[in-house]
Amino acid sequence: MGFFIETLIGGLMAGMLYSLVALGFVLIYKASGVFNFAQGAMLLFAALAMARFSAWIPEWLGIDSLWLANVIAFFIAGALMYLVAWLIERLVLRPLVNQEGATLLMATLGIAYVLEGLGTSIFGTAIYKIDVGMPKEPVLILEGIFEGGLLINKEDFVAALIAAVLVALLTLFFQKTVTGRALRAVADDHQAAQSIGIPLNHIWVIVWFVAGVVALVAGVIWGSKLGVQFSLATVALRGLPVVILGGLTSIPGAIIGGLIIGVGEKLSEVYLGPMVGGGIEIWFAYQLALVFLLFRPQGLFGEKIIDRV
Amino acid sequence: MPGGINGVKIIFEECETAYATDRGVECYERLKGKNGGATLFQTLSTGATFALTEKAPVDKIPLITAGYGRSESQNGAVFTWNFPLLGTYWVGAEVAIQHIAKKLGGVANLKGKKIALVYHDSPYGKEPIPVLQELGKMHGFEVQLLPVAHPGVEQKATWLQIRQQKPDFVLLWGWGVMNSTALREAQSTGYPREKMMGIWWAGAEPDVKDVAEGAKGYSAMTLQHGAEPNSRVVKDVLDLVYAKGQGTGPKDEVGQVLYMRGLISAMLGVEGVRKAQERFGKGKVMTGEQVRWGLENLNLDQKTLDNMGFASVMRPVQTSCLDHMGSSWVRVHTWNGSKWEFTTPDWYQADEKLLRPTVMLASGKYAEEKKLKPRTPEECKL
Amino acid sequence: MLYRENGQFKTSYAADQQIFPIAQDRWAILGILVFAFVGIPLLGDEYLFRAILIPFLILSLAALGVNILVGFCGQITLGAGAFMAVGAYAAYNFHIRIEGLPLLVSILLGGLTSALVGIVFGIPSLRVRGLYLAVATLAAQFFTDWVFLRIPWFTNNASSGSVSVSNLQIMGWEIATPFDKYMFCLVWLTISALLAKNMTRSAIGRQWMAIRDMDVAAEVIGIRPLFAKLSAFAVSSFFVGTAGALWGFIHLSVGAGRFLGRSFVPVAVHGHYRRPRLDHGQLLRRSLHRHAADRVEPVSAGDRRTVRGHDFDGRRVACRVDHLRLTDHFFPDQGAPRYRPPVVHRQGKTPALAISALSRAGEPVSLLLELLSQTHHYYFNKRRH
Amino acid sequence: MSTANILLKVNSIEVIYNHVILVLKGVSFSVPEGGIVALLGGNGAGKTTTLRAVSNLLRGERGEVTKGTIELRDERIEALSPAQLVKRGVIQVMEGRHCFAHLSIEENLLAGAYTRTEGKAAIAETLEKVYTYFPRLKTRRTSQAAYTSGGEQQMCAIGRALMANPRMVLLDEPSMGLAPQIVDEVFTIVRDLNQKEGVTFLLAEQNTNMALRYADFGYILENGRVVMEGAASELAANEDVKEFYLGLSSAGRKSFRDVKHYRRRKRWLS
Repeated sequence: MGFFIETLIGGLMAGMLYSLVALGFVLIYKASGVFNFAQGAMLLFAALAMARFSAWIPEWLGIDSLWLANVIAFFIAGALMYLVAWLIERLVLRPLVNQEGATLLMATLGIAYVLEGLGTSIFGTAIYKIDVGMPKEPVLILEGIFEGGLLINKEDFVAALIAAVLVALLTLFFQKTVTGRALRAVADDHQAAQSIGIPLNHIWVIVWFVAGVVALVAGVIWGSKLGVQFSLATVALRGLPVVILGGLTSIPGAIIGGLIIGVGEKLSEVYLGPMVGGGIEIWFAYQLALVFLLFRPQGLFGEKIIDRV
Repeated sequence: MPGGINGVKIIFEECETAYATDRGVECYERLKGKNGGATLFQTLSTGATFALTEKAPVDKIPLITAGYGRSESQNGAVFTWNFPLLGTYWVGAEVAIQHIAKKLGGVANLKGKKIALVYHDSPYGKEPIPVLQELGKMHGFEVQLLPVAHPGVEQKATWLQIRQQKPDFVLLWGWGVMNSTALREAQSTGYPREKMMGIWWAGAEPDVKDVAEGAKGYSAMTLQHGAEPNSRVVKDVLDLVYAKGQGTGPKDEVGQVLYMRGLISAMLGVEGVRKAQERFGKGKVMTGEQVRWGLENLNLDQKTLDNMGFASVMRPVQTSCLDHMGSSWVRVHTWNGSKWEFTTPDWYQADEKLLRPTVMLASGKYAEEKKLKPRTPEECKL
Repeated sequence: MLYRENGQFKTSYAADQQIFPIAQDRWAILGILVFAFVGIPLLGDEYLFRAILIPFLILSLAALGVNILVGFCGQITLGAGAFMAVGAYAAYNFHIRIEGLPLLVSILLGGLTSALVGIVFGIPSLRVRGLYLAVATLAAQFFTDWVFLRIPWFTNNASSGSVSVSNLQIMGWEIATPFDKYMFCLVWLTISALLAKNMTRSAIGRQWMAIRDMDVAAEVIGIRPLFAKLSAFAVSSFFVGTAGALWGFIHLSVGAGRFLGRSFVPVAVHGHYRRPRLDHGQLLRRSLHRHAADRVEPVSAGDRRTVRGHDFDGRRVACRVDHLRLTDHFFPDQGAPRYRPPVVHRQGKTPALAISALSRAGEPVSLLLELLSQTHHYYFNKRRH
Repeated sequence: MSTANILLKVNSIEVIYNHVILVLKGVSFSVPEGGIVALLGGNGAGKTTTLRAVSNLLRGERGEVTKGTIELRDERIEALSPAQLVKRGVIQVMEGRHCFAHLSIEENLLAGAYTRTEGKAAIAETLEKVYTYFPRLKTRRTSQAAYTSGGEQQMCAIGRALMANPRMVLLDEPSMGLAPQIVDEVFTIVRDLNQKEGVTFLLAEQNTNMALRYADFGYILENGRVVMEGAASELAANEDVKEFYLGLSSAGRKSFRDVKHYRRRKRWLS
């Protein structure tokens, strides 16, 4: 029983991190109708920037405080993400305005390759570390109730907490602010939004920047967990089943989807994996999402696809 | 000192394969005919080695897979073009068990123990499985297999299983980011790193550097060399190459585990060609076939190695037509939080008596499948 | 577009229904074929064949398959790599397990197996659409990777999961040199492209396109989504599967599952969306360099304008929509069809379509009449020839 | 028409899509302050393109104005962005309504006030005003726009445009797909807005009958050219207009198969 709960908690915390990645997809899809395959590359790029600047800044400025260096690096990386958002809007989205979803999807594939290449050629290809002082050692709780106690990974716990706060902030931003409403309006109908005077270009820069910041936060968390290197970009693959399960347009969907996928894949790997040789969690996550989709084709919380003939 | 090998200049090409087998094969296809035909290939990937094993005989180009590749290709009678010099993963696995037995105070104590293998789910990661299972049967320990999907950034489930099953030791057959992730997960699930051992791909600086203190106590089987910053050959490289500004990689990586692996692989290739020239003519360009002979007749004794600056880095290598491996020495080194240190006693030798039958069985099966006729000792002499 | 069909009038159904109704297209295709069959063999060296042209042809074939599914039926898929792998492993297994099975048959069987698997993985498309489907098809990718890695039977117990076949021959023609392989792939691709092109011109092709343009509307006029979608999945997977088999047999070995395929997905998909727009296409091609996308340039899919339905058949869609509007206009007071399907806007957005629609706006036929006449033209045409 | 109070003046503009397709071949017209002007014509005549040219929504469609000028109170506006134009008081209600399907009606309306900077109170005031013109919207204020009826969506689109406090509204086919009663209702409100609020309307319509009933002045477009213009009452009385656009002729209803019809029409299309 203790082990089951431990798996469950592990899954939930992993799921929270998936949610964070998924959130990047959702934000951009919601506001610009683009399924952004470059999310993983953005994550990698942001994490690389963060890792390198936090190492460079003490050298350049002679700052001893790791904390201060991290904060400065975070803001520099954030500024870079703004630049990336601006460039993407200028070079890709603007010429492709009003194209079909699939075309934009392909364009983001292009962005992904460019960003990955750019990131590694600017920042190098070695494995870098991000040290934001995440607690590494585990704690055991409820030792009285379960034999051997329940092991909680403190790092995951902190990460999940950060993700939760970020999600709450974003939800408020989307629902309560004028910009948020404009973002949702653009998501629904580019042309109409344009016709009532919402400047699309501006909105897209904002939303890609917000997604960039989400990627940065996710990049910092994953980077501090795994080290910053090329395969960090593949973390985004874990976010894909989450977004389709939760719904491409729903922020709460990304959260719940992340939790379901996280728990589902951990339980499957631990309990079903050994029967079939293991290594099933990735495809199990996709199949799980698919099963949900068969019942709700727009994802659990996705906006209903409304068709009128 | 004349340049090249007895004056024959070396041309080399490289491909970044990102460890993808298809790209490795593509690279091979692209380069094999270039500049009058390739003399030898170093695949640096087990997946690519598997894929090329059937192509090399057609193109007659030897593959040097020093410390990796197909373990059964030690049998040169069947795998005429593969050269897993300096040991294979089977050697590594066997020594890992020797080392564990020593820690436990004798082979007898292996009985009833549980050893988990956390492996990269690829040809490379699967290599040690048959030997470990064989040894498990022999010594009475249980082998638990835990595959990790490429690239290995998600191992939570794996380590939850380890936490549940509490294996006595964990062997790590990882690649790239999988290794540091495994160590971090071990740290955050509280599995003692002292009970973890990796193969050399999981035992280099990048694997542990960023985990730093968290990886303290973790050890790895090196196939002969480890990090050798003080060896003469490294000093030579620094003096003769880097001092002139001709180095290609970061200077501080010279002498690290993976650098040494590349350096030794290159040395073995050059020595193979040199040996071939001894027979087929010095100062001539060697064909793949001639170099194969050279590689099959390598005899690098301690003196030669010392002269080249490899003193205390590696032990003698002597190959033959039937033994393409040439050496089965292994060392174990341990991460102390900031650098790799060799554990004492230094050297282990894999039990050839034990491994040989497995090699013969596997290579025999391969020959049968591919309808190959193994070379006889007589053919070898040609 | 460098040219348009302005001024090329057709006076018979046969002329209107031929494969390439625009003269420039005919000459361009002919030119490319002559160049591919005669020019390149004269110019190319072994390295060019082996490293560039053979993979180029095979990936073009894969792109052809993806084109059918994505471009004609509108079902976005990212699982092409999976179907290549299925085709490759299936062909391999047929080849080694059935003694003396001819190479051609093995490849075709590989393609058929892939088609079956494609149907299975296409089932979600009946319910799931658009980008959701695109991501869902990745499930196929990960699942097949895992299966080929995990179940040794598929790889004939090769511990590495890497298999290959030697001594390829067809009716005595030994395919050994890169040139032989190039010719074999070229012939295969040409036949496949012709088949695909004809299929898209036939009734089933029109069904696919109707589904693509608006599946709900297509269903309303009596097209069965089940049949149309699954047949597109099957045909697409067949081509992709044969491409996989060729890749395994002709080009390289069938690699360890995980590494086979995944990188082809962008290439294959890219092959279809080759030129959504010039600047964008160039950006993609440049950035996809690593994936050797340059190799998927001219021959492949036959019809480069299908992306947005700019072609022969896409025009019809716009056209029949226009008839509705026209009726509207001719009977202003009778409350004739006033509800225009959203497809109007979607297609109407493409000015080129609007213009070509204009050229046909002379005949006031409603949507159904137009469809009837379309099918009538088709059958009429077929009977006569 | 007097030139003193001309709000919008379009001077022989040419519009090319995709760099090759010539759609407008020199269209000129002007809209007086406080008037309702109708652009009439069949499909592909260029009505929507003209409106888009004015509101600068062409770029998203890969179209551009290559010749001619568009002036708003003597200021050239071809190079402005749609947002800048909205700030100058010109807003377009697009063909096919284009409500934000997943926003509620009220959110739709509020989104229309995006360019306003006078603060919340002013916006709330405008909202109330819109609700008084479209009481139906008030009852549906919390429902998702996608689930409202076509007429409500059209009202929502017009109301949303009003939220920007415009001087001029470009209205593209408000009657499309609506039942005749609803069309009447919408047009009545348009006339009210025109008379009470002084909003100028430029109307593109296929429903010639309806448009001429409410407009002051009309232009008929064919093939990207203005082929006829005049006061609405004059146009409605014109024999050709009656036959080609109102489906009536001196001899009563006619079949479109009538050969003579085509022959006469041909003169128009040259």
